[in-house]
Amino acid sequence: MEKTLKKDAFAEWLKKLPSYDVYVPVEDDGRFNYEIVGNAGAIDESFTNAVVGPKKVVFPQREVLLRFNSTNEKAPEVEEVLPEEKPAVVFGVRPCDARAVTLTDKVFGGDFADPYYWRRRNNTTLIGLVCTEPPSANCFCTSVGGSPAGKDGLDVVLTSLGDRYYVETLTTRGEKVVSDGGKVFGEPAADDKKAAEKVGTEAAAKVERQVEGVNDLTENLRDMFDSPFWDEESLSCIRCGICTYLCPTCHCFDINDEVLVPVPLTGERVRTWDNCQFPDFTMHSSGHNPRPNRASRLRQRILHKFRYFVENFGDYQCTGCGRCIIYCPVGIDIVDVLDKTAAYER
Amino acid sequence: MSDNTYIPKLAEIIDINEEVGGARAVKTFKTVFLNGDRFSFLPGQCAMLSVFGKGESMISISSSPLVEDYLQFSIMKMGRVTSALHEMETGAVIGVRGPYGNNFPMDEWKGKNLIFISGGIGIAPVWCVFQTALGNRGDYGDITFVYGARTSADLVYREEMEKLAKELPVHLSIDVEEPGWAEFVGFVPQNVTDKKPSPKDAIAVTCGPPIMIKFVIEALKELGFEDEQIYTTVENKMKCGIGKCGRCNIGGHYVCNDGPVYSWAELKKLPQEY
Amino acid sequence: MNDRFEPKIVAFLCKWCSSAGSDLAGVSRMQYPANVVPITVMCSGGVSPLYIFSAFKRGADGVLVSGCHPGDCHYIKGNLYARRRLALVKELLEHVGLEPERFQMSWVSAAEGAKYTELIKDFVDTLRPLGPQAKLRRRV
Amino acid sequence: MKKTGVFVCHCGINIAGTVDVKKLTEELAKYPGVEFSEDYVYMCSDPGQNMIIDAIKENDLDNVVVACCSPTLHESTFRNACEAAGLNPFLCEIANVREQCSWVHRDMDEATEKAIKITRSITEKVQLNEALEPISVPVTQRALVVGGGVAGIQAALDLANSGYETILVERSPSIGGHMSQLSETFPTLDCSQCILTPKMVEVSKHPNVKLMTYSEVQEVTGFVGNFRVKILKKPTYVDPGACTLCDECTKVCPVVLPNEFDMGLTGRRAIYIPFPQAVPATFTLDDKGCPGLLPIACGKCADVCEPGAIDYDMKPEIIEEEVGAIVVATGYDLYDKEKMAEYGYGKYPDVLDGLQFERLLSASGPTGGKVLRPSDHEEPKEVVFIQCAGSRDPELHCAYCSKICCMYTAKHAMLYKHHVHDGQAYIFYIDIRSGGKDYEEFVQRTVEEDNVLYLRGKVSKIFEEGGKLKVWGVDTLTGKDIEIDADMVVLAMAMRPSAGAAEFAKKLKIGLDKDGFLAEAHPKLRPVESVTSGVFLAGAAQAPKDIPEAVAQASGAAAKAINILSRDQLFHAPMVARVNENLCTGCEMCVMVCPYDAIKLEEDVATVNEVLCEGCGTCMATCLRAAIEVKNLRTQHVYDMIGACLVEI
Amino acid sequence: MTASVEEIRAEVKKLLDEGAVKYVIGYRNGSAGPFAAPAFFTGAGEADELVWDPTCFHNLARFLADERREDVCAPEAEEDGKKPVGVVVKGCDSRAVAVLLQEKFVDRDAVYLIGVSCEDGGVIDEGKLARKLGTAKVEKIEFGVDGGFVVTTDEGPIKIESADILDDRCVECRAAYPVVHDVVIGEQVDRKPEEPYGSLDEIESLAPEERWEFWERELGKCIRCYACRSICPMCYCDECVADTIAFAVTADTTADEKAQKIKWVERSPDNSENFFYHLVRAMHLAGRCIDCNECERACPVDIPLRLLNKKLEKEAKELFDYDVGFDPDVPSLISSFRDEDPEDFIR
Repeated sequence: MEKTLKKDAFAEWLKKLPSYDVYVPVEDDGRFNYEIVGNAGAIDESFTNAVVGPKKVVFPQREVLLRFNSTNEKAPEVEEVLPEEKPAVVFGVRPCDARAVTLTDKVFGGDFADPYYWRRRNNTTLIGLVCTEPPSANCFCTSVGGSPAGKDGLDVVLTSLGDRYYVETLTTRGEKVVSDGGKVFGEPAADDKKAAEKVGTEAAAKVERQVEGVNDLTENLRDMFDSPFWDEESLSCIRCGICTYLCPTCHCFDINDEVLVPVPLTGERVRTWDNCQFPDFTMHSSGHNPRPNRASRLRQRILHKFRYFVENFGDYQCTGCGRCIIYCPVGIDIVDVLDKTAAYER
Repeated sequence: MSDNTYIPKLAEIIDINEEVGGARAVKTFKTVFLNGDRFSFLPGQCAMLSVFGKGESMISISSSPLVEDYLQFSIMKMGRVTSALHEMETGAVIGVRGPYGNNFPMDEWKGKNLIFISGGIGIAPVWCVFQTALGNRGDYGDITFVYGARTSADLVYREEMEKLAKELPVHLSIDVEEPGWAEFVGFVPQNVTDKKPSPKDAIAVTCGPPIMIKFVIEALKELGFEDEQIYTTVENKMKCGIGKCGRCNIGGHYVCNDGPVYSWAELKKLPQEY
Repeated sequence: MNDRFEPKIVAFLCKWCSSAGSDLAGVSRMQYPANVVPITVMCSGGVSPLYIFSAFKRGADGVLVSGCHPGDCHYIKGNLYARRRLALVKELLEHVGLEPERFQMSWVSAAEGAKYTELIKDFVDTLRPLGPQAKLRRRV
Repeated sequence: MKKTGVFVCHCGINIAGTVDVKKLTEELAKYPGVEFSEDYVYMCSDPGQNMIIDAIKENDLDNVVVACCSPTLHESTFRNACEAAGLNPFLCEIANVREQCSWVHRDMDEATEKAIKITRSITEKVQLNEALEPISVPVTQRALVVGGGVAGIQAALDLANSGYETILVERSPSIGGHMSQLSETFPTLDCSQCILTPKMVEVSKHPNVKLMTYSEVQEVTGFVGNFRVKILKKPTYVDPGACTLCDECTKVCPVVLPNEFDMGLTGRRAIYIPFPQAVPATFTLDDKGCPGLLPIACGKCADVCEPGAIDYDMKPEIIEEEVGAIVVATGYDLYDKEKMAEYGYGKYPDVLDGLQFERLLSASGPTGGKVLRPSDHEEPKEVVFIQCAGSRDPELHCAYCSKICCMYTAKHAMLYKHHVHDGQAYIFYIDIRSGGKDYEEFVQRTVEEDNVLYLRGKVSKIFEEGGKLKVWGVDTLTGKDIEIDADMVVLAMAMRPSAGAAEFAKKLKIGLDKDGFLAEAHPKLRPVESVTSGVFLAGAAQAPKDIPEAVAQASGAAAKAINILSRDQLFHAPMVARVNENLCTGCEMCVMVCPYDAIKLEEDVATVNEVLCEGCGTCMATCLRAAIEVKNLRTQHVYDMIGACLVEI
Repeated sequence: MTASVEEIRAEVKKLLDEGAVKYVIGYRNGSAGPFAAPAFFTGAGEADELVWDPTCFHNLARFLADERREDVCAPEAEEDGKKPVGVVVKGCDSRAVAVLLQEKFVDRDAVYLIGVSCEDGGVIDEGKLARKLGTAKVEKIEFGVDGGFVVTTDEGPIKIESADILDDRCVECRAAYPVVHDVVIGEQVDRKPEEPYGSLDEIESLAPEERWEFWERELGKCIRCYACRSICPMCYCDECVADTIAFAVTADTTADEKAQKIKWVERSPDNSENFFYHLVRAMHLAGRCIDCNECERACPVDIPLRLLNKKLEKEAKELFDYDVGFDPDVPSLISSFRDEDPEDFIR
C-alpha cells in the first residue's frame, strides 16, 4: 500500500495515534535519541542516527522479569511481570536499525522464545525513514547486506520527497498505523515510486566506507581464533561497553536480583543489558575467566558478529550503522579491523 | 503457571546432606516441587536454581530421571548464590527452572560398557547418568566408577560409593597419602592408567576440574579410547540458560543449549574458551 | 499516631566521644526525638563516603556523622581526616542538588549529652518540613 | 545461616518502661537468622547470664546480641558469659537500647520501633562477626621514666622498688627538677632540698635504676610492652669516674653564663656543677658556652684538671633501649618572660618570678638566704606579689588556672615576712584557691599572723620611678585605685608545659590538651594514662599541680606501668585492620593516615602491625580500593547495619 | 603554536632505535575520521606514523594501568621487561602521571615521559566544532601557525579562533607545560587561566532544585557503559564498587568473601543507581582528577561529567589549598589535613 504524506501533516498523523507510545528522534545538544513524545511537530530530518537505536523499545536496557517477596514466612511469592500490552510506534527508524531488529528477532525467537521481548516486539511498529544521505561518514550498511533504503524489519517506510514523504506500508501492523492516520495521507503521484527508489540508490552510492573482501569475511575469520592479531588490534581497547551497548544488534544481557527491602525480603529479578567487553561478563565465580583479556573480548565481538552468528543464523550480526566506530573513545574501527583481517597473514 | 521459562518453579528443600566441609564445602540438596509442578529431564541436563534476593546459578541435576520423588543437586559453596544455598535449611523454598542443555546420549550407549571417571565436585553431573545406567542395568555392559578427590574428606557421595563397591568396580583415590586409606593414592588420571579400563565397546564419561579432564583424556587415549568414546561436560558462566544472554558460548556453541555434554570428538573442535 | 512526617536518620557516632555523649544524654534522661538510629563506629575518620551515599540510597532522610572535637580524637587525628573528607561529601551532595540540610556533621564530646540532644532535635526539626528524601533514594 | 540469639533486658523498668520489650523480642524472633529471642528483667544478673549460657548451649547459637544498656557498661559481662558457654566473646554484641533509646524517649511506640531497628542492626553486625582471639604480645619488663623532677624520681623509685629495671632520663645535668630550686614547701614549710635530696640519691644509687642525665629521648617506636627508645646522651666532656669534684676547673674557666639553677640571678662558668647537691655529682662542660671546644682557643680547664677527667673529644652517643612502659614526667616551665612585659618583667631587675624569689629565699641561693634586691642588694621593704601573672587570662595569656600560685605566693609572702620583719607584703589576687589539706589554714596564717595585705584586684601597670617600682592597681573590693611604691615585685607566673613537650608528645603519639599539656586518656577515669597504651603521665606535664599531687600521680603512673610490666604477655583488642593483598596497590595512603604507624609497606603491599593498630578504621575510609578493613567492623558490617536501620517496621 | 610533530617523531625514533624503551604510547591518525587515536609504537620505523594535532585528546597515562597489570605487549624478553614505557604526555596527562607516581601506582623509572607542551594550543571540543561548522565534513584539524586552528573540510581549509572550539579543559588549563617529564618538546609556557573554574559558574548559580533537575536529567541519561571509568587514568582499581562480582579472586578467596561482595550499585541504569555510581566516582576522584576531561569526551550520551569532578577540584583548592597532580611527593588530598581546614559546616 503506497501513500504520500505532506511533511506539515506529520503532526496530524501523530494526533491520530493516541493509544500508542510514540517515539520520535529528539535532539539534545547535537545527539539524537528516541523518546516518547506527546506530539512532535515533525521528524527532524537533520537527525543523523540516534545514539541508542530502537533496540531499546523492544529490548529495554532494564526489564523486570519477576517480583518476589517473602512476606509470607514459608515460601516466597513469585510474580511474573510481563511488559504492558501497550502498542508503540517508532518514527524515523533508519533501515540499518530496523534490520538489526530482525537479527535480535532471531536470537529471542527459536526454541525458547523470549516472552518479554516478543510482548514488546509484537506491539511495536517501526516506521522507517530512508536515508537521503548516509547519516554518518562511518556508515557501511552496504558492505553487510543493507542499504540506506532497506526495508527489512520495517512496517512502514517513509522516503522524503521534498515537502512530502512517499509512504510504503509493508505489514499489517503498518497498515493499522497508516489507516489510523486516515485522511492525513494522500495518494502518490505516478512517478513517486521511482523518485523514492532514486533517493535510496543515490544515498547508497554515497556510502563511502566499505569492508574490503566482505565476501570472504567469515572464511577469513575461521582460522584466526588463536591469532596474535587480536592482541595487536585490542591494545588501545579500554574495555568499556560503548560499542556493544550502542550496537543495534547486540543483545547480551545479565539477570540479577535487586533487593528492594531486605526484611521481609522483597525484590525484583531484573534483566539488564550486558556486554561482552566487560571483564566480568564471562568470569566464573571461581575467578577463572575463559576470556581473560581485551584481545579475547575483541575477538569475541568480531567473531560473534561475523562468524558465529553467520553459522547459527545465516547472517552477519552487524548492519553497518557505524555507531561503534563513531563512539569508540579510542578510535577502534570495526571496518578497519575487518579490513585488516582480510589482509592478515595467517 | 506460565510457560515463561524465566519464571522458576518453587521447590522445597526436603533433605540436606553435608558431603564435604571446610572452605570448599559441598552439600547435596533434595528438592520437591510445590504447587504440583512437574519437571522431566534427561541425564546430563541442568537446572537454574534461584535463591530469591541472591540470584540464580546453573547446577547439574545429580539424581536420575528414574527417581521421581525429588531432584537432587550436589553443590559446592562458591559464590553468592551457592553460599546462600549452603545457608539454607530443610523446609526452605528455592526456585528451579529448566531443564536446560543437552544430555548424554544414553540410548546410543546401550549394550556398551560404561566407565565413569570423575574428580571432586565433578561427580555431580556424572552421578545422574551413572544412577540412570544402574537403574537400567540390563541395557549396559560392565559399569566401572573411578572417583577421586584431594583428601578423603573431599569425597562426595562416599557412603553411597562404598555401598556400591560391593556390587561393581569402584576405584577411589585421594591425592596424597592419609592414614587408614587403603585405596589408590594419586591423581585420578593415574588411577585410570592404573586400572586400565578396556576401550572395547566402552564409553568413558569424565567430569572434574579442567586439568583433570585433560589428563584423563590423555590417559584414555593411551589406553586406546577413540575421541568418540569419551564424553565430558563443560561449564561456563550462564545467566539465561537458553542461549540468549550471550556469555557461555565456546565459539558458536552455547553451552547452555548445545552443551554441557560433549564427546571429546566434538569438544576438541571447539576453541579453548571454557 | 499523627500524620506528621517522621524523617529517618542514620547517625554514625564515634565510639569514644559522640556515642559516649549520646550515652550521657541517656544517663541524664534528656529527651529527643526517636528518629535517629545510631551506628557506633570506632572513629569518625572511619566513616566512608560510601556509607553516607548508601544510607541516602536506601532511604535515609538525613545522615549525621559525629566525632570528637578536634584535638580530642581518641585516635589523635582521625576526626581531622573525617572533617576534610566529609566537607567534600557535603559539597558534592549540595552540588547535585540534595538539600544541604540532609547531611550534617558535628563534634560531640563525651561530656556533651546536652549538645547531642539539641543536635538531634534541631536535625529532626529541619528535616520535617523537607519531607521524604526522594532524590537519591532507590525506587521501590 | 548463622544462628543468632537475641536477649532483651528490661533493666527493671529502665528499658521496659519505655520500650515494649515483648514486642522487641517478638520482632527479633522473626528476623532472618535469629534462632532464639528472649527477654528477662535483668540480663546482667546471674540468672540472666545463665539464661544466655543455657540458650547458647541448647540452641547451638553461633552468636549473641544483648539488647540492654550501653556497651561501656556490660559488654564485657556478656562477652564473658558467652565465653563461659564456649562461644568466642567477639561473637557477642550489645544493642544499646537504654542510654540511646529508652532513657531518651517517652513515646513507647516510637521508642520500641527505634529499639527494634537498633537491635536488628546489631544483629546484622554480629552475623558477620568473626571469632577473634586477643592478640598477645610479650612484655619487656623494663620501664622508662622521662624527666628527673620529683614526679619522675618518684615514679622511677616505685618502679625500681617493685623490681623493674628503670631508665630515668633527664635532659639537664642533674635530676631534681624545679623542686630542688625551692626554699621551703607549703604548707609545712619543710626545706625542699632536705626532703628531695635523699630521694635523688636513692634513685641514683638504686640497683634497678639506670640514671641517664644530660640525655634526651630522641625516638620512640614500638608499642605497649615493646617500646624501642633511642636516647641521645649529650657529651659532658667530663669523665664522671675520674672527676674528683675539686672545682679547680671552674676557677680558670673564662666563660660566664647565666646560672639556670638560680634562674639567672647569678652566673656560672661554662664548666660547672649545677648545684652542690647535684646528682650525679659531676661537672659538665656546656659546649654552647665553651669557646668552640678548641683546646687551642682555651683548654684551661683541661690544663688544671689533675685527674685528667676532661675529654674534649667526647661525642654524643645514641643509646637504644627496650622498655615495656613509659612514664612521662617532663614537668613545667614558667611562662615566657617576653609575654609579661606589661609588668616590667625582664625589664626591671627587681621584678622577679616566683622561682627567682625562691632562690632569694633559699639558704643555698645567691644571697645565702637573705632577701635582697637584685639591683642594689638592699633589703626590700615593700614587696608586691602578683598572682595570676599570665594565668586565667583567656584574652591575652593562658586561660587556665596554674593552681599552685595561690599557695606559693602565700608562702613567699610569709617567708618574706619571716626574713624582713618590718617589711610589707602585698598580694594582688583574683581569688584565693586554697583547696588542699591544711592549705586554707596556711593562707589564713599568712593574713593573720604575718599581716600580709591581700588586695583583690589586678595590677594595671608597673613602672620605675625614683628607684621604686610604682605599682598601679585597683582594689575591686573597695573600688579604690591603689598605688604602691614597691622595692620588689614578684610575679606568680603561669605554668606552661616544659619546652619541647609538644614535640616529645608527637614522638610518643600522645595528644596534647588545648593548653599544650599532655592529654590524659580520660579526664575522670584514666587520669594517669595517655591515649597511647603503655605511656603514662606524671606531674606537671599533664597539668599544673603541686608536689604532693605530682608525687601521687607519679606513684599512680608507676602502678599503672607495673600493671603492664608484671605480666609476661599483654592482650590487645583484635579488632584491627586487615589488608586484602589482592586489592592493595601500595599507594601508601593508609600508611600516611594511620595515627599509630601501624601500617608499613612490604613488597608494595600494606601490612598491618596488629599490635600497634587500634582499629580506628581511618585507613579503611581512606583506602581507595577497599583493600583494608577493620575486623568485625568491615564495610560489609556497616553496610548491613545501615540497611537494618532504614527498613520500615 | 605548539610543539612540532617532527621533533616528537625524532625523539620517539631515537628512543626506539636506542632500545631505551619497551615501546612508546603515542598518537596516530584514526581510521574513522579526522581524529587521532592512541597508538603503540614498537619499532623506530613506525615513528613516522605518529601524529600531533589538536585531536590528540586521549590521556595516554590511562594505558599505564594496563602496563602494570601486564595486560599489554607482554614483555618478550626479561631484559625488555625492565625497560621503561615511553608515553607522550600533554600537560594534563603529565599531571595524571604525577598522581600515579604519588599513589605509587607507577614507578618513575618505569616510564619515560615524552612531554609535549601545548604552549598556547590545546585540544578541540568536538561538540563546539560541530556547532561551528554544521554539517561540513571535516577532514583534518591542525594547529594554526600563529595560534588558533586550521580545519580542513571538504570545502577547503578554514582558520578558526582558538576560543571558538578549544576544549573547556584547555581553556581552564593550568599545566600547558608538562609537570613531570623526561624530555619536553615545545616551549616552556606558564599559562594561567583567567577563571580556572569558570565552567562551574553557571551550575553554581542555579538554585539547589534547579541543580537537582539538571543532574537528574543528565545522569538519567547514563547507560552505565562505564566508558568514563574505563578511560580514566585514575580508575585503575581492579575492583570497583560498580562491579557486583569480586574480581580479585585467588585460590585463597573464600566463598563467603565472594558472596559478601557488597552490591553497592545495581546494574539497572535508573536514577538512584546512576547517582550512586557517579557520586562515588566523583568522590573517588576527589584530589585525583586532573581534569583531562576524557570521561566526558568518552561519554556516548554526553553527560557533563566534568562539572562533577571540576567542582571537587575547586573545593579542594578553595577549602584545602590542594592542587592535584603537580607534585608527586606531597601526601594526597584525603590522606592529609591541615589544622586550619574549614569546619564551619560542622556543628
